[in-house]
Amino acid sequence: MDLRRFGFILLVIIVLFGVVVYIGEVKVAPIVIITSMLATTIAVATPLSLGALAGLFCERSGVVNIGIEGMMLSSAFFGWLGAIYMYHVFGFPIGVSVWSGVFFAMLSGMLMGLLLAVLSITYKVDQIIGGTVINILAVGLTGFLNRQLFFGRGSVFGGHVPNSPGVLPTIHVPITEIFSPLCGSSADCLQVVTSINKVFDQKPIAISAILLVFIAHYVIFYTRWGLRTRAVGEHPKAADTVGINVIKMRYLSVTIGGALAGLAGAYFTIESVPSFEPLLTNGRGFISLAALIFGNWTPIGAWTAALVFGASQALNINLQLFRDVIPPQLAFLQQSYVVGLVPYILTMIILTGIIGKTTPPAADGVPYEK
Amino acid sequence: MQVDTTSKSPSQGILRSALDAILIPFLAILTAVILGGIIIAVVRGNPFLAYYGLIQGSFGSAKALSETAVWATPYIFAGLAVALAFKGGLFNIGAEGQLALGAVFSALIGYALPEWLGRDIPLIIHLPLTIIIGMAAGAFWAAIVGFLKAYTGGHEVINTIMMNYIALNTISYLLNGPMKDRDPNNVIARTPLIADSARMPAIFEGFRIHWGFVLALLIALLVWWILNKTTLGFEIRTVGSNPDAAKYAGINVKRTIIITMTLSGMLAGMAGALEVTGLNFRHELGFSIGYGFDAIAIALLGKSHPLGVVLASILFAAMRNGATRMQFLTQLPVDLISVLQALILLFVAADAIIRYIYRIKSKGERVVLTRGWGG
Amino acid sequence: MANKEIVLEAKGITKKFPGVLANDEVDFDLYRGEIHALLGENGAGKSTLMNVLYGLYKPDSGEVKVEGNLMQLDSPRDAIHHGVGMVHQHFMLIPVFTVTENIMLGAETDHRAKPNEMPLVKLDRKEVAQKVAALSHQYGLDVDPEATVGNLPVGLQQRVEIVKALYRNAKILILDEPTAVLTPQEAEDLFRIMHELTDKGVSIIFITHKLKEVLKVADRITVMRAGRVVGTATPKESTEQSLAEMMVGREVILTVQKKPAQPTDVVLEVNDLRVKDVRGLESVRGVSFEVRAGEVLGIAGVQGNGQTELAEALTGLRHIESGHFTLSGRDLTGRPPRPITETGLAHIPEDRQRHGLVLSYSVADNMVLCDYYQPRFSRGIVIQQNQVDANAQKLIKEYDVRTPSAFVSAGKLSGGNQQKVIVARELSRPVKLVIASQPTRGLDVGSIEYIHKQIIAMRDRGVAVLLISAELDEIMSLSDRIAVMYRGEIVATVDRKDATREQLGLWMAGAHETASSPA
Amino acid sequence: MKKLYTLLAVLLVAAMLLPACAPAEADCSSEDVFCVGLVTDVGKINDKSFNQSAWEGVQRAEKELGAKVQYIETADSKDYDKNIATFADENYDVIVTVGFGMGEATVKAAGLYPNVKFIGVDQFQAAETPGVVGLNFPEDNAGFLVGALASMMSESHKIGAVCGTDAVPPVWRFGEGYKAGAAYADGMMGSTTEVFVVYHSDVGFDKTFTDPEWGAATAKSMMDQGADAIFGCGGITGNGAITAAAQAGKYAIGVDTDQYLTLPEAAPRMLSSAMKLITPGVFDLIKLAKEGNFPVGNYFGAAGYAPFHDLDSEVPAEVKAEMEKINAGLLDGSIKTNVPPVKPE
Repeated sequence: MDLRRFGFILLVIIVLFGVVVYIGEVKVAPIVIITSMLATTIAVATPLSLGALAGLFCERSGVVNIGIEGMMLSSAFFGWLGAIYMYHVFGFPIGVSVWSGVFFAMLSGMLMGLLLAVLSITYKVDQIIGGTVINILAVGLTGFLNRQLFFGRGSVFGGHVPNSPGVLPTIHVPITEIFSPLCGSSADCLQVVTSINKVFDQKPIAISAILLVFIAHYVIFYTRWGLRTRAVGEHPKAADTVGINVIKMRYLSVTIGGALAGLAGAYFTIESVPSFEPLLTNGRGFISLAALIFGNWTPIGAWTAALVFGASQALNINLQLFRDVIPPQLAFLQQSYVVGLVPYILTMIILTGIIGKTTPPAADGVPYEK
Repeated sequence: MQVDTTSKSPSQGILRSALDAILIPFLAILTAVILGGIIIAVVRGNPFLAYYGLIQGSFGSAKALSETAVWATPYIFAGLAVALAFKGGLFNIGAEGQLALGAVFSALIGYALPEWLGRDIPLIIHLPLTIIIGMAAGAFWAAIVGFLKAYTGGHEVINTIMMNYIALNTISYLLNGPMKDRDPNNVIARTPLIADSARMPAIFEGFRIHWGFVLALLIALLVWWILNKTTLGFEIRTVGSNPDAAKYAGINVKRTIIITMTLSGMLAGMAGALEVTGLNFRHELGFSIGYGFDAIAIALLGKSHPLGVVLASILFAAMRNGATRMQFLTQLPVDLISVLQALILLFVAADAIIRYIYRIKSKGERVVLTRGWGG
Repeated sequence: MANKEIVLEAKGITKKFPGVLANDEVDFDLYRGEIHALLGENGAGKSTLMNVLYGLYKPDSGEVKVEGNLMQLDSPRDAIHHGVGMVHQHFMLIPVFTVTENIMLGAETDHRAKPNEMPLVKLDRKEVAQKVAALSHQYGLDVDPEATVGNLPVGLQQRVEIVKALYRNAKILILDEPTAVLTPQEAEDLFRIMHELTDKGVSIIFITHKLKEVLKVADRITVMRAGRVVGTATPKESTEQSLAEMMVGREVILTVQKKPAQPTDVVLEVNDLRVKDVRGLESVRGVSFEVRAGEVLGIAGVQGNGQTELAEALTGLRHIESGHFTLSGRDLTGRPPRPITETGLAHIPEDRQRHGLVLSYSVADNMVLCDYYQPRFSRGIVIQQNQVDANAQKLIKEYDVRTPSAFVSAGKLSGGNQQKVIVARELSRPVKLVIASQPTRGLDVGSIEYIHKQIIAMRDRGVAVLLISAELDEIMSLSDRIAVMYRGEIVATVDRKDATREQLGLWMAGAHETASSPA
Repeated sequence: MKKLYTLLAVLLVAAMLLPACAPAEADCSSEDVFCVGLVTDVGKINDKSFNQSAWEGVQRAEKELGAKVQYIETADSKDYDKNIATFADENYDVIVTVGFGMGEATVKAAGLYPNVKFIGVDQFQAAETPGVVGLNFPEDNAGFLVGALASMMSESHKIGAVCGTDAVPPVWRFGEGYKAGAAYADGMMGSTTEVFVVYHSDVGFDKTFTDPEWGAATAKSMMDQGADAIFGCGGITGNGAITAAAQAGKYAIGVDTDQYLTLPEAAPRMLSSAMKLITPGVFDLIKLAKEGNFPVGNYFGAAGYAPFHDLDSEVPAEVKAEMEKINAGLLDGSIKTNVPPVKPE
């Protein structure tokens, strides 16, 4: 991605952090604020960047995907459901159930992706419409099943939601253990170390999200498969004439995209919180779509964009924590509504092309007719 | 999703063209209903009782009919908004925000204007004004997106989504702050009630159906007329089907895009305004959630044809309205309605599936509604 | 030099498309090391046959043998596997990729000991780049492996396509209308390369509709018409006239009869016009000329020398950087299309489907595309559909547009009839100037003749005509004066009678020698 | 094919009209059939929060009073009237409407259906309406209790609360009560506890109660800044915070019901819950209705704190004693939370 955009995004994040540090330092040590904001940013960015990657694979192969939201929602539900079944009905141990939950989430994501593929590639349905169908379907299906399976007369689990096997464990990075001796007795130093440690202690999906960003970057730009995928998204006919099966490539990419959206869904119900609620994705699928465009259809770009969204939510939360110490000249910041607008307005600015033009794959959204 | 935009000869009037568009949607609905029935049966519900409830609850009594009309009113406007944009080659996902904003501002004029002027205003002036302001608000919100599309190429889908969030945030702020109902007993984020002079008269006493419904039908006719009989409509459709040809033909494409988006937003805003002036007499957070998205489904189901939109709106309204009765009889969750709607939409969008099931030949010149991100 | 060893043989190829029989029992064969020209007018089925040979279309019946063994026809992969390579008329290159990436695409690992392993194998661009460099050197085509294709001139892009085929060890090369985008000189260059290839044992199928070229380079000539093979001949035993007749199936008049022009006062005056193209490069550089009522000014030149931009600028479709032009006295520089049209411009656009028509609209609506708002068709903002339809009925008769009715959508018509719809719409208006860009591209001979007649008719009615065409024959046969465009400049303007094909060719190739232009 | 689908259509319609002639079961209009209907606010019946608790109260009436019970979920606020009417028209004897949002609709319905008894959960009755009783709770007391508990149990002397939108008074009272309680405990213990209270106030009111991911993120950032006890107040959003706290091994504090039971995944670290006893409240009122001495105006249900369950051993005896005292003090009024019923502008 071009440096101009990268610099801009970096600047935004720094500003957002700066504001909070400026306000909060009277109460909490800057290092604590920064690290805690970093932690929040990474957490919030996880589903967003995964969702953006989902979109990336679809759109690089020439299929617009605004169904990410629906894919996330349904896989959040089915992953959670799968975990519960494994645990309660089939009596697997907790660990197994949880991980198989992740598997089920990705599986249902793939199925949703497959649906989009069938609609947009085989039936050549307008791709944006196809996505809309998926979004509506997901809302209905999850809400319906969630109620019908767990509540009221004749429900599978006799009218109450069974205890889900829980969430994925945090992977502890022993920074404190290693560095705290160096601190000796200095409390500040110890604080620094522990709070830094907090940033590094992440859960599997959060970590894999970051890894996947770079893996995706490598795959898309440095491998045969990536070259072909991009070719299919740029000029399918040309790809066809060198013997690349356009339809197959697109099906593959869209399904992989679905799987990634599924992983994003798993984050909600299997990593973050072990319960499902209707509509819990709350429009994050659309935000990740914005992040994708924001990042100009590149994995790293989309990821940094996701970080911006994360940072501005961290800002929003922290401003409320420090509500009582917001200086009068910044009073407007007390309106969380105002702060909440930041990412949306940023996205629109990006779309105007002021900060570098965003160029989608040439054949994005165009069904391939032989 | 594809739509037949072959322009009609005089011999084919509004009805004829509507009939052409109606077969596939009918079969789509039929198929969806059957599939939905299977789903209900699978979760040990009684599909027949459920559908019976739906129908009884939506058409079974005068009251039911009135309620269906109440539901249909905003649907028709919002559906027309999306459909009009489709005709102009634009995908307005922002009806949601435009509608809410329209509601807020017509509410503002509804309750605040008399205070500002310090005197009552005759209904003949106040009511129209209230509605117009609501339309203006929606129009303005959409016009921004149209402008960005025309002059920067920023894609309307993302921009309208962003504008939705901005609208919802702004409204949350207004209803919790400056515009909040000051009544000591009020605990809700909502505006005060609007003055009587800003309220739409009821058609029949004791029923909630209001003149907004009739207005909706008239507006649908108007939209059809504009699209198919006027130079403006010709321009909108031309830009929608082939922008390059439109430019070649001397049509001001940028202007047309902005006009289309503005009209679309105006219709959405009107939906909001009528919810306030005809039904709720105030705006409250949480009113009108999700109408914008239903509107997309409605526009598609109606094949972006104004008459089709009206029929689709009534269908969706009936489903939403009948849901209460269905719940009461079967205790099936409301979400079933969303499932049905999604299935219907699915089959309408992928009409190839329907054509396959019922062995129908494809016919008619077709154009794609939206064009990727290129804009 | 062509020994009689058959390398490729197609038998009884039949391919139907909805409503069209594109190939009907076609037989075709190719000897090793020969250049076999496939001649025929547009829609004769040449490209279909080639797409079959290349595995893009599956024939309804018939078989293809390469070096004696039967070839699967499911995908280009099969063709490539059998050593068949194709250079398409519209290049199959990805603009944002580099030359190397384009060439290796689909054959990324073929240079390896064991190709086609894991799909996630890393690309080694370096190695391929070296191989590409070697190849292009070996056949005397110099292409830079690192360059981004989008920035290369068409001539070079074509070579990339050739290298792409050679990289896949093509023994049989199909060139589809390769000279359409080249100057006579570039064409010469291509012919040289073709011969180098044949010397090295490559066999070439050379598709074209240009008679002169065929006679020049081909060893054998097969002529197709309406999906059938009409016959095969050698250059010695045939003449332009004979080939033309085989192509069309009747005697054709290769020249248009017309009276000498009586130019009167100036209608279009262009002054030092400068225009940028899509990529922001200046593609029209200070062009000045004038067109008088009752004359045809032909603008000759190879595609991509600024003619398109010039036409778009004069019709208000493209922004003008500097300079100005006047239409019958009115300065219309930088005005949008409508006022220009209203001043009396008729524009037959280069890309009829993109600019000229709304394919989903009925013929009737397309016939009022530019003046639907005029009082003739609209009362206030209300369109008078009956007027529109009446107008359509009238024009359909007048310009004999072959269409089932005025209400079928334009997309359903043949290319020739689509063009007739445009011509009818444009010329039926009261006009002072006609700008016709590539008016006959891709049309059958019948329509070509018809449109030529119409243009001359307009001229004789005292209308000024600006004809832009890449077909030198068309320019020669229609124009009264000829201006040659090269690299965005008019390098010469001559009277038709003083113009020779050779001289024009030189100018088109940029051989500077400013000719005097009699006003 | 025309035949095919016309046939299908006919079959379908016929099938749908069948139940029309089916005999209707127990008729609520008759004296001896006691019918109770519940209408939810915009929200799900199984929200693990107030809708669900109210419904459980109704179900208890089914068991113990042999009532015929039914519920209707409201999908859109414009259906309030209709949904209530659906029960009223079927001559239901008692209709429970859940949530402050339905207050006006309930009062209106009472006018139209004089012989139906209405129970409005979380609906404060400014003026008395015959046939309507508002079931309210001193949420501030509940909040006060857990606030005090949290500050007494906190080692870092930093505690947090993650709530739904403060536009909803009960939520706001929980939050403010929590602060007050912590302050009160500090007063006694001579400690100074920092209290973070965050309300979810962005994007669309409906979302603020159903955003567990946001709740979790907020709770985490509080804990990152040292908070070691998190009070999740505000439906599903709160649940997110509670489970997040439990995951992190901090003290989790539930709301409305004893969430030790409704949020098993957080049970091991569930210190207590700020309870508003909706279920018994609803049941009691239904019972009163059946017995024919149905009150009017406002009826205050009990608020309190849930048992410590698994963490009982961790809670020192003196803390338990203090909690008893405070609870008593709140009940007899000797301790005041000084939280106004509605957020001042």
